[in-house]
Amino acid sequence: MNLFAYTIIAGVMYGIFFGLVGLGLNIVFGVLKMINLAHGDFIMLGSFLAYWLYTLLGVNPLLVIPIAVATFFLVGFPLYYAFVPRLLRSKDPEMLSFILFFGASQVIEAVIIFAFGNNQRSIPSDVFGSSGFVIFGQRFPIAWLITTLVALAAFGFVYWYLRHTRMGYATRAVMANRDEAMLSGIDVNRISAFVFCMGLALAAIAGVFSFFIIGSSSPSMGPELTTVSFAIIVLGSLGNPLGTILGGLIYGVAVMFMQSYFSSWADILPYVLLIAVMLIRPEGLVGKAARSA
Amino acid sequence: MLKKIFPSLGVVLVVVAMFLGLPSIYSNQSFLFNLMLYLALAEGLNIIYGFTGYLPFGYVGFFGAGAYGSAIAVTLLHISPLWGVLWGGVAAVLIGIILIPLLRLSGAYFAIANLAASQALYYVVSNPALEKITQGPYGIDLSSVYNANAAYYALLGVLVFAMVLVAFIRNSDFGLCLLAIKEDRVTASLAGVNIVRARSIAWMLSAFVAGLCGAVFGWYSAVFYPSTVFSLDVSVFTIVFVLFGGIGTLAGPLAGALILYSMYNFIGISTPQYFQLFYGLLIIALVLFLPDGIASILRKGKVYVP
Amino acid sequence: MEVLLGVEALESGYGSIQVLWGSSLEVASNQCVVLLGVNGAGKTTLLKTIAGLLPARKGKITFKGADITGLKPNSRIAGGIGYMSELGIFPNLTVEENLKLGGYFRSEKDNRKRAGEMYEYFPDLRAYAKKMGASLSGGQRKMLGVAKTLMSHPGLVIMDEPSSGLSPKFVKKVIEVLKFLHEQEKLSMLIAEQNVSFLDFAQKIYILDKGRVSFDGDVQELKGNDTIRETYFGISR
Amino acid sequence: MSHNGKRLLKVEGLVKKFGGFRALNGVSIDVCEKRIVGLAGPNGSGKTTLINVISGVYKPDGGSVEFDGKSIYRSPSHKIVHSGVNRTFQIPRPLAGLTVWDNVRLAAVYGCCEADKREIIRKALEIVQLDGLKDFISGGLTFAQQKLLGLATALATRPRLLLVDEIAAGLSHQELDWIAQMLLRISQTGVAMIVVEHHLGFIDTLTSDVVVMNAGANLFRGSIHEAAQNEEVVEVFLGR
Repeated sequence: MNLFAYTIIAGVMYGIFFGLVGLGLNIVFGVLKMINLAHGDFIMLGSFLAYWLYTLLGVNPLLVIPIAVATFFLVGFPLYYAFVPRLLRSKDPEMLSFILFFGASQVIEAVIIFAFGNNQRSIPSDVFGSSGFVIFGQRFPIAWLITTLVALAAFGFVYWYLRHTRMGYATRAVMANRDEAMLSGIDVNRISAFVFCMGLALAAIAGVFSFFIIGSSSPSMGPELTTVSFAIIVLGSLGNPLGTILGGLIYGVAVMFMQSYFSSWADILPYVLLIAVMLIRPEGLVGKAARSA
Repeated sequence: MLKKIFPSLGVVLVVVAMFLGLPSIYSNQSFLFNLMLYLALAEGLNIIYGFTGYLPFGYVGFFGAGAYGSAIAVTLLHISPLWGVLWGGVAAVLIGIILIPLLRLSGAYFAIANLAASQALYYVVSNPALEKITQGPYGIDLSSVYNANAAYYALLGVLVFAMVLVAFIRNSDFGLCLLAIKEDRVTASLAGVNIVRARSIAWMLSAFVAGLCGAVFGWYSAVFYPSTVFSLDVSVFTIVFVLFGGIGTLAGPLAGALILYSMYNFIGISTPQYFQLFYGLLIIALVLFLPDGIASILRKGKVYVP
Repeated sequence: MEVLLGVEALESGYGSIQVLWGSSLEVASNQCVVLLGVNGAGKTTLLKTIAGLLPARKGKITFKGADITGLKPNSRIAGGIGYMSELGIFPNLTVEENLKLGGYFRSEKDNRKRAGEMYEYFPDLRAYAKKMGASLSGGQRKMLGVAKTLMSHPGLVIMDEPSSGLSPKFVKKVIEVLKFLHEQEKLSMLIAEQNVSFLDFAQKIYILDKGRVSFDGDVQELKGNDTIRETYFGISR
Repeated sequence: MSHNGKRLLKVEGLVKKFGGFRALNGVSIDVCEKRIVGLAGPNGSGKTTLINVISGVYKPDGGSVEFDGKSIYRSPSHKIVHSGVNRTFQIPRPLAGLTVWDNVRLAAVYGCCEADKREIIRKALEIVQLDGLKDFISGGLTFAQQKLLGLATALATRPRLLLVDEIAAGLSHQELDWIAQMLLRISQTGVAMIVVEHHLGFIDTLTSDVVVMNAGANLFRGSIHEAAQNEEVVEVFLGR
């Protein structure tokens, strides 16, 4: 019974973090209808930013959040304007952007290996203190709690942004129908650029805290994180950012169960989940329509 | 019609002559073997991506299935390695049949689902729980049947098969029907084309070629691990070669693989990241400036590309 | 009469397909203009090019005397062009949110007042304020589309087939509403239609045929012109 | 209503929903061998949706479709084509990267069982007078030529029933006459047709048997001249 309780609670926390992992991918998809295949690499970049700031200057990961957001907005805007408007005008934006972001993911991975070497890196999990905390008789490291809170705060922020800000309204309009949004007088390109950067920044935040949940970070972890993120947002429903948390929870609890009871088959889970959902319910668990041939 | 078959035939003959003649001039057989391997894989991927537009990110799954299919046949059923190659192709086709439902997905969704499928296959094969059959993560040892020269010529046979297949598709009604499906499914089906059947056939042919390649690769390597034959790099390299050369032609993927793999080998092998960086930038540049590959430059000059 | 919108020798299209081949038209202040044409004649392309959704390949678009040919769509909308597409609304957002987006670049206070006026014009919408656009009936959706477009106090309203998908009864109602608004708000309108019921309400009519304007004049001239009558209504008596 | 010859197509109570919207709401229509039926109605009345459902492009949600005594309800398009039904598109959709000849070749190879494919292709192109353009890339044709190519591809599958969707839209007066003559010639070779047109005058030159649809259902069936007198029909067309 102890193992069961541990599995559920750990699964929920794990799942909330993985919701954050998928969140950035989903808002970018919602606005641009493009799959950022370099999403996992941006998570990796976030983790290396945190690692670098921690080992060199001893910066606390919580303080890395504002630095990461600022950095990724600075990087994101030129990236957006260099590639995306051109892709949107091309004859097959969906496929071409997919391939282009794949190229970007290769470039990012190579550059980070040049800079840091192809090794696993980590930040000690007692950076927030070595005390633990107890839920329902189960003890967890404090770093888990902080990560979970950060992820929940990120979801709260996205909810507030979409529901209660002027730009958030505009963002939802662009998600609903790009042309119609343009005809309402919305500067669709500016909104898209902003949301694209927000997606990258959210990925980076997930990266900053990835050490405490995944354990370590390596330059080549990008593609796997992208696939997992994609599985999560398909589970939650593509293009519905807030649905991502549901996808994350299902994924988290399922992974913990597999690790507790069928550990040798746990690795295969995200892939099987992804394929199953795409074939059985491509519109996701709470969504409406997705593309199929 | 005949006018168009001759250039294709010429291309096939040149490639065959090249790989028959080169070993006596250039002694690095392993380079020639790998080059041939990517030429064949590029043509195999071309069948599904070039003619139907489905981008198989998990193409390596068939490669790995071929390597393991033949290795298991050779080690457990004691079949000769040459027949084992055929078993590898069959194993890949079986995986292909299981994955046929994925063809219902379009564009990027198909690509990601296929990637996931290849990863899932990797985790199944490398699972210690299946050690009795696949040796799990510990890899397979085929050194008892190792014969580098035989494997080299077997691969040449596979390459010829792949090229002839592509040349045939390109010049046949079946190729026309695949191109039609790629361009407009509705129009194609109103021309009487059974879309599900046609794309499934292309999918299985493409899988078969990759399976044969994987099988010969396993034979030539003598010892291999799941992480080698299911490495995402195999998909990535093949896709880059095909994109660079130009999809839907016989010569494009050959040229792409020949140029880029040679470059990779002569510059890149000591520090693969240089090449990863180079490929990444190349992909971005291709998408932005030359989405139809180098073959499209020739085509603009009104040159027929076989 | 003062020219509000001027379109001169406009050429436009999608990718390699050119749809408009030098179309010209004018809308004067306080005038209702109907652009008639069958499916595929290029009506939507013309309207989209005026709104800036498609770039003009050749020709010139002026609004209130200023050249707007190169402006981004949002600047044109903010400059006083209201546009109601065939879809007209965001089905996945609530009625209230639709209205708010209609006045996106105006102040919150202004929007609240204007939304109040819209609820006066269309009492049905008030009851559905918190409901999704998709839950409205076809006729109500068109009303919401009109209200959403009017939120920004446009000087000119462009509408793409306001009758589409409506039964004759509702088409009649839409026309009544537009007539009323035309008088009430001194609106200028450019309406693309295939439905001939809109003719009587137009002060000027253009017919678009294969991307070119093949006729311009008023209703009397149109009715007196036999070829056009036959080509566009089919039955000659 | 004239019923000469064997009933080829029988559609009853057909329903097609898009979300909550019933684009077809119980429409019925039948066509006898070698006859032409005109299908008219205002925009959005469901004419094109009906063509799309009969030809298998959309899957229906209720009712029945029988062709030559066999049900083709929810059959895939290629099977419907093989059974002898084909259609043209209002907005033509040729395989834009392929030549005119290859467009028709695809249909001749996959859509019909006769042996002499070249002859079928040649004849189809001759009927629509595109034989001079056979080596052109079809994406470069004009709108009107692409419509004719669509007709040629449909003919190359040797249909017994042809569904013609607004082929006249956007054509000039002379072109209209020419197309009408062409359709009549095709009909004389034994092909039955449903001709969808917004434009009643065009239908008038082809047949006197017309079905008028409104809001996804039947409104009227009879001769064109009766239709022009019928108050309901006049109302949906011209408004009141």
